Amino acid sequence: MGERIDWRTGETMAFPDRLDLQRQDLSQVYRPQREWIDGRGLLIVIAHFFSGIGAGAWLWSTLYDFPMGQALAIGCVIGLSGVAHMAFLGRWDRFWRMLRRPHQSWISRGIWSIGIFGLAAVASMLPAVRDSAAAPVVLGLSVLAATAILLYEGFVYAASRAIPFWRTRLLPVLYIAYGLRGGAALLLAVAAFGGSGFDVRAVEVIKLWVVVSTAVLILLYLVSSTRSGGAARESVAQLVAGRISPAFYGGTVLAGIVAPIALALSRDALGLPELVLLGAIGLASLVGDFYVKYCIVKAGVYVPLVAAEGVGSPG
Amino acid sequence: MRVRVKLHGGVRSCEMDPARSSFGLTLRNGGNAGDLLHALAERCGDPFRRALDSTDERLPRHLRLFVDGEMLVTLDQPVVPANGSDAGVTVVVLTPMMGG
Amino acid sequence: MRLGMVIDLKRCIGCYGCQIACKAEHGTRPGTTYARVVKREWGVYPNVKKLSIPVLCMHCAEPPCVEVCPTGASQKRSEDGIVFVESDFCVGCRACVMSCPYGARYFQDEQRDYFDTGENEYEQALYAAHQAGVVEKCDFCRHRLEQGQEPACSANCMCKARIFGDLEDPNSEVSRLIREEGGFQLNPELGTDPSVYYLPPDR
Amino acid sequence: MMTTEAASQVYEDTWIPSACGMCYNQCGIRGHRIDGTLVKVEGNPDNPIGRGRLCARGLAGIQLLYDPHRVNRPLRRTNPEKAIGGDPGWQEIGWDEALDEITTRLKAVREEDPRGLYFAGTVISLAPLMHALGTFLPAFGTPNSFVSDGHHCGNAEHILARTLHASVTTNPDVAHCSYLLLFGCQAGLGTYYALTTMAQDVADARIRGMKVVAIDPFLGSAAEKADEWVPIKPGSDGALACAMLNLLLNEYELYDADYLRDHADGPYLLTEDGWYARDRESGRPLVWDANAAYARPFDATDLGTVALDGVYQVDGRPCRTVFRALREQVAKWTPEAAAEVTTVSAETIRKIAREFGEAASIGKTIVIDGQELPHRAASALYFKGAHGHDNAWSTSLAIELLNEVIGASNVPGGLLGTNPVCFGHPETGFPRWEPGADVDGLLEAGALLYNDPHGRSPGWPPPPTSAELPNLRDLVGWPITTCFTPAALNDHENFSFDHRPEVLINYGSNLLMSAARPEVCFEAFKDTFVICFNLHSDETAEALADIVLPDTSYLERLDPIPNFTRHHHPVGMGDWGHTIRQPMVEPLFERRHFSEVLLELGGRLGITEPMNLLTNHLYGLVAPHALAPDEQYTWREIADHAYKGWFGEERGLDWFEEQGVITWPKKVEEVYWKPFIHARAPLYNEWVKRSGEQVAKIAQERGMKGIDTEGFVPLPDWKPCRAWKPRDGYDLQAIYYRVPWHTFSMTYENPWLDEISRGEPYSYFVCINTATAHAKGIADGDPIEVEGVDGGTIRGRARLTQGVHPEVLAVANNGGHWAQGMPFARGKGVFFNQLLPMDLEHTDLVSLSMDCDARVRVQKVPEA
Repeated sequence: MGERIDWRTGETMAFPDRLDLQRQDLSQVYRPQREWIDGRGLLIVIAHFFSGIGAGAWLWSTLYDFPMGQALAIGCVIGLSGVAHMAFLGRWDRFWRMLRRPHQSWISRGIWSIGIFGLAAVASMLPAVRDSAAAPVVLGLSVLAATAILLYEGFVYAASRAIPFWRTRLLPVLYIAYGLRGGAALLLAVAAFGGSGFDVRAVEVIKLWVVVSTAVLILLYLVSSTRSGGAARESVAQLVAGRISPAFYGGTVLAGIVAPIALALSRDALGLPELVLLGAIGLASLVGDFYVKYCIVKAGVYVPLVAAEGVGSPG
Repeated sequence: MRVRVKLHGGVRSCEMDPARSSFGLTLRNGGNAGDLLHALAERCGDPFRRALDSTDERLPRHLRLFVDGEMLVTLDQPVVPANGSDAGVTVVVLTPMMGG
Repeated sequence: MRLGMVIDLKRCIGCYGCQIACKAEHGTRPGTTYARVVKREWGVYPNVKKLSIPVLCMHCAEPPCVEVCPTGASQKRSEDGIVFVESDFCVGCRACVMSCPYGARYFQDEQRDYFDTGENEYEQALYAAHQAGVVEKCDFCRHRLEQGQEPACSANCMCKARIFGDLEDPNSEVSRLIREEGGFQLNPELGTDPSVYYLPPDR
Repeated sequence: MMTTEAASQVYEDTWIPSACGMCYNQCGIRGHRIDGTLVKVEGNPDNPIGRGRLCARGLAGIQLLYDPHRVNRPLRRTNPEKAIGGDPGWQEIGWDEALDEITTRLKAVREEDPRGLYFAGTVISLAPLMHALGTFLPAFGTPNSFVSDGHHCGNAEHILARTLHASVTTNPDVAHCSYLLLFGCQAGLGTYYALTTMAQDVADARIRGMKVVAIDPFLGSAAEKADEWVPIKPGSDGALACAMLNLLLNEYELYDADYLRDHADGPYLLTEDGWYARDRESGRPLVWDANAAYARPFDATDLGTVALDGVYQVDGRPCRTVFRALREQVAKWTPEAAAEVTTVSAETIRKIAREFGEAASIGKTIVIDGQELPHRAASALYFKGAHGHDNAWSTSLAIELLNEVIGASNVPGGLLGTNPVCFGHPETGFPRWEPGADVDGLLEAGALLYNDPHGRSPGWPPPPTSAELPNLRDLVGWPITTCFTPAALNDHENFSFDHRPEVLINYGSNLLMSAARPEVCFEAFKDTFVICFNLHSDETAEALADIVLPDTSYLERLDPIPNFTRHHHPVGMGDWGHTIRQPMVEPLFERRHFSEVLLELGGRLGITEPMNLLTNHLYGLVAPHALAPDEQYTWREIADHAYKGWFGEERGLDWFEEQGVITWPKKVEEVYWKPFIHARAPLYNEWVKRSGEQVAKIAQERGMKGIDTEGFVPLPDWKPCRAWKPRDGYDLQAIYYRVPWHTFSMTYENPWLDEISRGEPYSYFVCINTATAHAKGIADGDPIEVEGVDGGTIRGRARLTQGVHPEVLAVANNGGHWAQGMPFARGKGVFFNQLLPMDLEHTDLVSLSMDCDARVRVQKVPEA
């Protein structure tokens, strides 16, 4: 326990020291990861959330030719996610060095894809380029880069050999799905709250969002149920019953899944105008999208250094 | 032959006035540590008198007798050079020692 | 040559000498313990077993930390297999911390001191070699190896439980111990092939 | 580490050999100083103590040197009201002002009655402590010195180490041992003497196959490494040892008859009332000459075969041999009787006794360095865990005799005294000491702590004469140290002293926390002018001190003889080593070395002459290196004299400052001396029986109550200690254990060592057996309160573990600080000693050992 007791008076004096938490962790059988979630670590989750929904939004708004959505997507990926990334890095002044290992590091590939997306997306929006012959090429490049952004995020976590809960092919697929769903939800939210010119498409988008959501549900179940091995099971236990369960049930399940469905089912009861309802669904979904990433990252538990039941010599 | 004696250490345990902790004693020529002990016992009483009844031929540990800086170890060790010249004797009454 | 270490769990009494020898040698900040000790307890009274397991960077043959590092700061020396961080390249993204199954990497966030009155004379001298915002780790004491010395932790171990040497030399002491005393690796199934082996405590 | 670029602007880069001071072992260290800053402390490979390796504390010494919370200038108390936990209102003053006031007070005390000066010191800084005890205090003329951590001290073990091993303490010869029995002790596995060397040797021995059995209520570092952990009820180790003696002597017949007959007082005849039967003319103890069929003095010429066992008629009265008396004494301790007391099963007791006896390989010999010696490959060692109770004497005697009956005493494989024989450096033959036989043919130790020119210590044990000294040195003069003084000062009923403590000089010991509950020492010295030589403003200084003087740490001072080359030096073959402790950096701020301050005070008080003479005695200096009586020497000059006196003209202070340590090989006759020195180990302790009667007489004359001489037994037995029986709801016993990274208060203020405890599961918690905790509704981490039946309550958090006896709570020693001057240590760990009263009732009078376990009850308290 990270505090002192003045045994004479019984008064406790906390010595608030994150390191003490880390020291306690190091003595646990199942050590939770904290670097990417606690303190400044939260910024990386925020960054991955915005780049995910941004890339998703870019794909949908390009598909439905919704320039405002596209601008919003660029804002999310380059603006919000970019700033969050920089604020997270220990030495952001050397961020360009992250370009040096694309052949082996997913993070390196990620920054390449964000970089290319940024250029291509902005270029594709420029009137000069939009009308020129290169437009389809630039646009195609931006779509490709956006897909790469959706892809790389999952693999960043899947590449961590120390955290079995993340080490599954399903995770990248889940991140792609949630990116697409987030993108759609973002557009719904935008459409509902003043995004003119997109309202007519809202209905298709909601259908699309429903399809993706069901895929997400299946994936979520698969990711959590098919885990074997101590650390992964511990992660799931913490997720569904442990220290992360409030965020999981509150954010991922309630806001992300139950709320949208409830809103949809009680459409006439609430008597909200069509668009506002869709917007609310979108917003709820966005909250869910953030919390699913938050929970997955927070539930990361390192493989135990020494198995719970003892150290032995194999063979 | 006169011997100048200076008492140090646990002088309080000597049955005499601590202020006069230096005085003269007369010993026979060629007197040894045993004679000095007897003379001190006569003049100062305990702890010297109590030291007399030990059968060991060595001086008890809690009495340190130094003649001109040299420590006396056994009772038969000479205190006074045969030619009768004076000697300075420092006596330290050690308090029971303790260590770590 | 592949430098490695054998830690004899029968000898080690869990005195934390390695943790402090390393800290004193490198002058690391609070919470950063390149070498540390994990204490475990198994069984039910009175059949109870306790064990002290010293851990450090395993200098893996297949280091996941080098693989995930986007800037190339995490490197593995080809001549002796030492895994180290080139601090000037590190951007502090902590991917390596996520991928190291042995908890051997420490991110240096805001620069804390041990005492509330700031750095003392020793700390001023030693902290100069460390940077903020980067990840640090054990490098088998490269600066000592250059002077022909063993790493500080194995040189100091008062139970002689840490033996350092060349794993590729069959008649080195480390190779012999691994062969004859049942040397094993922690979490071998992860495929990182650590260069630190342990000898079983009850043999 | 200094990166290569930083290193290029280095002007000074030196390594300085010295001796550690983070515990009493004084291991060899070397410091790396760059541009005047100490950047590393590590072991010194050239020094046989540690052989280049250190424990965590030794390596963390740098953070003591540069600790910003150190006392750096003399402090004067401005708040006249003294209270435990109170604020002294420190005000910085100069050294001259401080020393002037101290001198006037000491002069007044010396004029009026020198016994008014009291002294307490810590054994961690052994050399300065000896300098005070050996020179300043006797020259001043006061007997009133005590060592506050006597509570942690070996007490009873030191007495038996002297009678049976001619040394201050003991260590097993693990190089030739194959079965090591540890009673409440962690030699080479966690703590204890010569830890950094013993850890290497014990590990080597265990790899070679030596079996270790740890008998301990708590699964500490020794039990963790032991091949077998035998959990035992605290305070009952003596019963287990008696049962093992009974099995070895009366059932398995596993004992070394030749050793007991020739090297011990086994054959001596005892009269019915328990004294040696003595020859009428010579007064020498009698033995039974089987050929002549009558009793003759043990040293008679042409003695026939001597009977080891049996009852014989002497002057018409039946006399038993000591060996027979021992066999009968322990006969009542069947394994079943011991099992009931110790909670160790009879079957385990039988197994251990048999394994111990058989491992001794009685009759076997071994050749070392060309000498054929008896080889007894079994050894039983014990320390505070076993004898930290008020049955300390009989418990220690029982365990010690386990080694004696199988002949495993001061021979290869057995329990060795810590270096009781030294022939000195080959070139100078100095320092030299060795034991011999007294008039009764029994073992008499050579010089122990001091270089006694006699080479031996006659007149020991001193007979009880009176009860006028608060440290009981005149009533119980044989234990090597005591912490009893404050208790005697408080016990007005039993003790009336014709002087009061006017001035107390406290050298570095945290009196309030290291002996017993703080009220004991506070009560005794609250009206005394207290002078503390401290590293930190600790609990004792803040409660009692009028003046605190900034002491140098071991990295800032010169001590010519850090450990007296004896009881902290490793046992067994290897090298002798004599090291220097020299400053790695000049003393920071206004810190000054205690010994130098003593020299200055000696000069101011006019006792330089006796101090010089006693220094000669303490360091065994003879012309031309002896100090001239009336000269005022500096500390460096004294060091130079000492080194040249011991090792010759060319090896003075400058040689040692450069070389750091002088080593020469040990001879086999020094290490395994018993076969070479014909002196009998006294199994029977006639002197204890006689002292018991004399103490009883003195107590009766002075009308002292509470003096219980029932414990003065010449042969081992076991009686329960106060904390043993459950009483109305107080169903548990609390004990303290030691961890390898803490010594006393000083290490709790060290950030690197504190960081260990904060990451380690047990040491800052109260360890409680998991089943016991669940039965009381206590969960892991809950805040709990532990209340002692003799008063005193401690608070902490519970740590549930399977590794502790179900009826025991275990706490790491010396935690729970509250001093303002120790902001790092404040509130960390648990203050165990609050449970311990200090009075005659809780003390084993034979050895002055305190009861270190308390009968308690525990309950959960609401979250603070």
